[in-house]
Amino acid sequence: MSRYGMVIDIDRCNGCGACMVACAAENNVPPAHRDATERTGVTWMRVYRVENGAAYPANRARFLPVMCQQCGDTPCAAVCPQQAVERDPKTGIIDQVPQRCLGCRYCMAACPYHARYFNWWDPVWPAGMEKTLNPAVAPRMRGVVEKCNFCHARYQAARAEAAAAGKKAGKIGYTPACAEACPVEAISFGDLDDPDSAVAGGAASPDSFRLLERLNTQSKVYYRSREPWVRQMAGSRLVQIRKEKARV
Amino acid sequence: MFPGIYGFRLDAGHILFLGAFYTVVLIVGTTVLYSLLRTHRALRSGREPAIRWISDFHDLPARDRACRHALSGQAPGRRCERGFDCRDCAEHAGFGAPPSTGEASFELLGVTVPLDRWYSRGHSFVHAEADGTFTIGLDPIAERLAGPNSRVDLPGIGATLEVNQAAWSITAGEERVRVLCPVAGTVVAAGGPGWSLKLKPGRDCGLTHLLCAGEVRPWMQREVERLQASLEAVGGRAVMADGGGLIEDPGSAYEERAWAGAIREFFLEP
Amino acid sequence: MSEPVVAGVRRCSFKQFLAWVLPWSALFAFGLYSAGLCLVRGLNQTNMDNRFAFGLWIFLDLTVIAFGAGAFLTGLLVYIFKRDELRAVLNTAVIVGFVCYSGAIVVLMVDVGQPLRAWYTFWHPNVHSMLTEVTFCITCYLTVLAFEYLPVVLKSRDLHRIPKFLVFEFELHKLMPVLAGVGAFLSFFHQGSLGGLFGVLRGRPFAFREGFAIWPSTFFLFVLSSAAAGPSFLLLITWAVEKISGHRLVKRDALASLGRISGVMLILYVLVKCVDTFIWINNTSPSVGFPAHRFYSRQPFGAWLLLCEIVVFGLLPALVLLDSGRRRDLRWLLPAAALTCFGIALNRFVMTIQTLALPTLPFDPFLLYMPSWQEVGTFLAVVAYGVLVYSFSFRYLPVFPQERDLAVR
Amino acid sequence: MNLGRRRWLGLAAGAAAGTLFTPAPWKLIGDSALWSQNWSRIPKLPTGEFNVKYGVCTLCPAGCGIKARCAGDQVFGLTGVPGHPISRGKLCPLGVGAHQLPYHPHRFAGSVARQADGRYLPAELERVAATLRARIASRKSGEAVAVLDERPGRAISYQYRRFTGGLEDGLYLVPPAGEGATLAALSAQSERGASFGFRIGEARAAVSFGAPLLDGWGVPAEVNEARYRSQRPLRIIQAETRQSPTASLADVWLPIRPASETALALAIAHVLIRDGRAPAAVIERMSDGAEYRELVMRYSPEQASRECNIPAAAIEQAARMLADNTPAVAIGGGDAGGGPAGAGAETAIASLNMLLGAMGTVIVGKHELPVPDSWSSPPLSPERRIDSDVPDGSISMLILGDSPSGDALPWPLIERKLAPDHVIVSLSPYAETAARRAHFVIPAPAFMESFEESPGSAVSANPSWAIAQPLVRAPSLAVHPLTFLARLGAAESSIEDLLRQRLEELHKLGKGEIFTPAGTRPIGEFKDAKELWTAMTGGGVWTDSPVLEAARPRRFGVREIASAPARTGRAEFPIMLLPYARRGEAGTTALPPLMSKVYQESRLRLSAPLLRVHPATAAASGVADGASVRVEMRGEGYAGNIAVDASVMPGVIEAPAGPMAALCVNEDCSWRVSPARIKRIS
Repeated sequence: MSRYGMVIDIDRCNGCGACMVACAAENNVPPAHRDATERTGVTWMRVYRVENGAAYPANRARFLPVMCQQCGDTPCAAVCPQQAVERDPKTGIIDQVPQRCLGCRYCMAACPYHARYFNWWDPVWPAGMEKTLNPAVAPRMRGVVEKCNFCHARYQAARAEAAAAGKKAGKIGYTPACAEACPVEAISFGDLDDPDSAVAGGAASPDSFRLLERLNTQSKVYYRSREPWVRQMAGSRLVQIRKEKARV
Repeated sequence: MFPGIYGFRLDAGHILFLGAFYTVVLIVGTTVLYSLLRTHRALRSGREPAIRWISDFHDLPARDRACRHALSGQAPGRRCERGFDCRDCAEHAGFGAPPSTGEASFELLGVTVPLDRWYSRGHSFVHAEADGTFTIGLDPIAERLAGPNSRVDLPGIGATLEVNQAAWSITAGEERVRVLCPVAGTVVAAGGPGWSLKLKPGRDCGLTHLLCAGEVRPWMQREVERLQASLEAVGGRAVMADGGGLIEDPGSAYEERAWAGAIREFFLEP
Repeated sequence: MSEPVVAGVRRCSFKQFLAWVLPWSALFAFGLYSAGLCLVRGLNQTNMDNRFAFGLWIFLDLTVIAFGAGAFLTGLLVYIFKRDELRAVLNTAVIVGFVCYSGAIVVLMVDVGQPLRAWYTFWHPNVHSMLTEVTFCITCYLTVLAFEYLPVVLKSRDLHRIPKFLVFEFELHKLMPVLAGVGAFLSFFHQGSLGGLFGVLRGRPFAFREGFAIWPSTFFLFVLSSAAAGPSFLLLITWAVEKISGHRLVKRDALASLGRISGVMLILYVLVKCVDTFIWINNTSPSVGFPAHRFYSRQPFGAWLLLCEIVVFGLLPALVLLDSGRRRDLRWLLPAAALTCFGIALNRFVMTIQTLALPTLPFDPFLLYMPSWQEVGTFLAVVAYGVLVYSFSFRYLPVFPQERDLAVR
Repeated sequence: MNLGRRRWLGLAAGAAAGTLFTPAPWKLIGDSALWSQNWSRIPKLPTGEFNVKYGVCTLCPAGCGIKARCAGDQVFGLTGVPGHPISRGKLCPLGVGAHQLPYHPHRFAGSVARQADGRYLPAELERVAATLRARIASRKSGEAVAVLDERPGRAISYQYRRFTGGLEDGLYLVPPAGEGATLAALSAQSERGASFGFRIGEARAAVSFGAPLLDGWGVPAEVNEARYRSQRPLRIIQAETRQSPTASLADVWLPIRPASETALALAIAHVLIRDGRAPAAVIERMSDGAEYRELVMRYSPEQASRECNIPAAAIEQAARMLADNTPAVAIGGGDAGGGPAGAGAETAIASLNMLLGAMGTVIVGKHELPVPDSWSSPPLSPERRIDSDVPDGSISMLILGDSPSGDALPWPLIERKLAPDHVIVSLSPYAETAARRAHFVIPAPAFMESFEESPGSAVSANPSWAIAQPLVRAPSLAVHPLTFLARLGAAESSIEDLLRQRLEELHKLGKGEIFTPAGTRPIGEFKDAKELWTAMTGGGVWTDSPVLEAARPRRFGVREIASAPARTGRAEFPIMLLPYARRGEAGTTALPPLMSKVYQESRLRLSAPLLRVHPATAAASGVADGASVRVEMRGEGYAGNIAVDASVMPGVIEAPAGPMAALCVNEDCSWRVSPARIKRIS
């Protein structure tokens, strides 16, 4: 039994996006369709640029990687009409089962983190590029919802390895693609229930916080920042942010 | 969904939810199957004509469903609910026998209506013959409306007829209307002088449901008014000839469709 | 053809009918085309996106099903509570209901990404999901409606001649009360669940409501509001058909009685909604860190929406409909009914579109959404489908039992 | 029996009902679902034995180690090599997605010739080579044949140099200094040939004049280690107009007005000298020490605060912070899109280092890697910088080298040097940026398709060298630059041989150590070059400690500082255009398609032409948010869309250079700031 979680140090993230690319490459998320916008693409992991809302030169910015927050008390799993959202009791990981997903997108409406993505297009790679797909992860078909599952394929591999090595399951260490890729090591991953894991320490630290904590989703992704405005903002204060053209 | 299918658990939620669902399915299914079953039975037991009449009867405009006692003024505004079949009508008995007028016949629009017989609301008469059979045919007004060159299709000898079943049909011009059978019985002869069918009465051939004596005139008067009303509704001229008599072959005086509609209403076609 | 298509009543010439039906058919065809695009090329044809996971279609479903509520209500009142003056509009209610529900289901099928898997919801249902409840109830109820519609169809001139059909219609009609009862039961639950659909969204403080047991308050609000909208819509439709066909079809008291039911339900709804809104503003929403006033800080979705919902489209028509004098006067009745319907539609709009437009992540922008022509086309297809089904029913089936009497002067 | 219509209907209905009791319809439903599950439009996954190969990323000079996860011989994922001395097991987004580059949609299938209408038509290598040979032979004297090599110091670079050396007035060109601009200024201030590098790890504080220290500068792992070490982490003062990621993460952000770097550098020097925090001996030693002191004294913090538009106190504070945390270092050079601040400013920044105690500690000498004598023997062209060392209109044939630097290479700069009837040849595998302007393209093998090498970062003082073995087979029509050079008459050779020769040289030298995923061993432990080769091609990298005894600069370069042209807004160009880009994205290479996640789907990086301006600026130019406009600069201009944003400095346009850098180059060959104006397109 473990409870995998993440701690992301906002004061380190420079928004390079390596995590997003690594995630997409690992999980066979296709490149954006020609007509895709920032609202119709599939980005299991999305890095937001957040600002304190002040005008130049008082403005300050941080980068906030947001993926499925792996809630302990999931708003999404409860609403799925056909049990396409599964929780693995051994890891606490919430996974989406594309083969069972109807594509009703009710879970997307339910998710306060907008961390669920719908396949608006068929998954298409440029000619010949299918060769570079990760054999361990099945690409999703058009018309289903998908989201971050803490690189479940990697967990499976690690488990198989552990089993082969005769270790008892449950205490399995592995690293998701984003944490592995982050050049500034802002993302740490591990078992929140293991007191001497880095994440347990990070989650407990005074400058750590969770997104929309008051919704009480018990999310397992923690963030850290020494900047008060970041911690305050990440609660549920609506702050004026960089103008983004919403598709109208 | 069922035990054994992925995601099925025997917890309160599933039991309540699926329980309710299966119940609903069961109820709806049973209802439909049951009505199918009854349909089958009804068809087998030949109740189709009766049912047809009842359903037709309910489609008649309210005004045409007036009770005979309403027409005779005994119970103004009373509506019939049993398809003009007074035999099992509890209230009917209460009204007692129809008042006798003493006369053998009366004149209406220059047509003689004999009162030695019973009349059905479907404009057929019943005349008890000496040999215990009944002769039935169209009443004089209906006869006149059908016109001289109307075709009549009679059932074959030996056909058994029920009350208010379509006994025979007449075709006036384009329009074919059915004539309701006034009494139950078996056809023994067809197309005699002044009558269309001769019936050997079947069991319970009570005639209480038919009009007779004093009831006939008001009813027939009203029927004529009804006819006029429906003709005027389609913008017809008066059905009367000068001098208030019913002209020969009134149909000829009317535009085809208008007349057809009037005739259908007259013969209680829904 | 000498014999009238519907016993005892006159209908317009076939040419006229064609002239009326053709444009609608064209619209319907266009709608089918756009729906086809969405099915074949996928939902990228719409303007929905990951934030606006629901759009015009879900709004349409919610509204249309609320309007369809007239069916179960009238059925209930006629067959169970023996309110015979409503018999006059019963068939209309059934047809409208049937159109609304079948339309909604079809649109839902286009709306989902993998329509082929629709049956999964039945095969491995998650009984805790409001959507499951909705799906089950709606499909069941559509079946019920079909069986309520069947007798009307069987009464058509040609089918009526066939003894089998005649007798079946006769027998089935006898058992209607059972179906009406079941229908009422189902409707109560799915109308409610449609409200629950949004009420349970813990992640959307704008929509989330507390409630009783597993049902959020929106569950009951939706039941009431649909019960208010159904009769009003029925009333409007009937009146519209009278105007278009140029026949008097129902006695005025039927309309008035519909108005009265609508009024009662509406006033109840308004009262409950006020209480609910009060609790939400003062407790539910702030307790999760979302002061309610902020939801209305983003134009065009200002507080005026809430005000309109409750006063202009709620209290106002309710009072008119409850006044027995005004209710009998079409010049009051019709506008009131229209306001009621519009108000409920507005409520459904707020529930879907505004809920999704508001960001939950503090650094996420407020979004606007405009449906693509494919979405609008599909929407119109449902409207056209409704008009067509009703037009044909009206022409070829005996829909209004009172019409014949009213035709005679 | 007669089959009437009704009977038929009955039959049909019965049949329909009947089928419900056969398995057919249910099977059909099931299959339909299955079909939707293995959706025909889902690509098939690669099969093959899982294995791991090692290489080195050559997309930029940093030279990060890559661990390629392969199915059979197909690479499906790239990650860093744990413990790698250069990358410490990390990669940038370009590197992470780079395994898709060989399949990039913009890749050339083979040699092409560009038509007048811009279309590419296939052209046989032989034919192209013949044409070029003819051009070379028939060119007028004084017209140069030039090779522009964005990644000097590689074996192939020496081949380029020998090729141009073989021709009279052949030119071997390298791009403008870029992130090494400050170092270039320093060597200009020293005796000839002296070259420097940073040991950022040694610094305790750094003042960066727009250098993206926390965003891919130099060897990112080195900076990160310094920045995030527990003991006395590197403190960063970011002097930059734009709030770049580094600016927002730095300890101090000085939001200075564009092109006021000189003023700030001098003002900091002013405070240091005024407060006696600068070693007097250094100033004495310099040939122009007196003039420098005099110049600096004119730049009081108050004076500078007017030019830089930041409080004088902030400048004092910054200066003190640097003085308290010696050794501190001043770094210029700018980011990949903006480029250096101009010779004058870079000199001012460079000379600041002499007061901060950076010389000999943080900034030390850097020696070229050893090469076989046969390479460096004549004919060998000297390195020339395209911006400063070449007269305009002098190049009649320009060959754009194979490998990108990841930094912007402004086309106007190159264009300026071309003769009227010039011919341009590109060796880029992709139809991107400069290659789109070439008359002929001889596409080299793509990333991972051939032996490549990484001679180490231009700015890091720590010498390193690594070889990348080919991980993917190159398509038959790709032409290796060596083959191309051979067609032009240079000596035939294979890249593998060259690399082996160079490795032998390294082995002979016997200094430094070799890191391999298996572990680190001194080079001496490898008994011969063959064994070394196996280690190196297996993800090995050679590193050595830098040489500390360094040539010291002789002068502050007051002349350059003073002669720097002032870049203040003129009447007709009131706004300052600031192009910017992140490492790699403004270069001449293609971006992995997955970068669409970063650009298109998250708008984390804005792609040209999105122009961010302050509301005031927008109002002044009469444009609203989302307006489509044309930015006009002197002689240049391009179309874009306005994004109004209060976090931009009033009076400037923040313009992402993006993959297609459209930059305006000033007289002093800098393009970090260009006066511009906004015209609405109606």
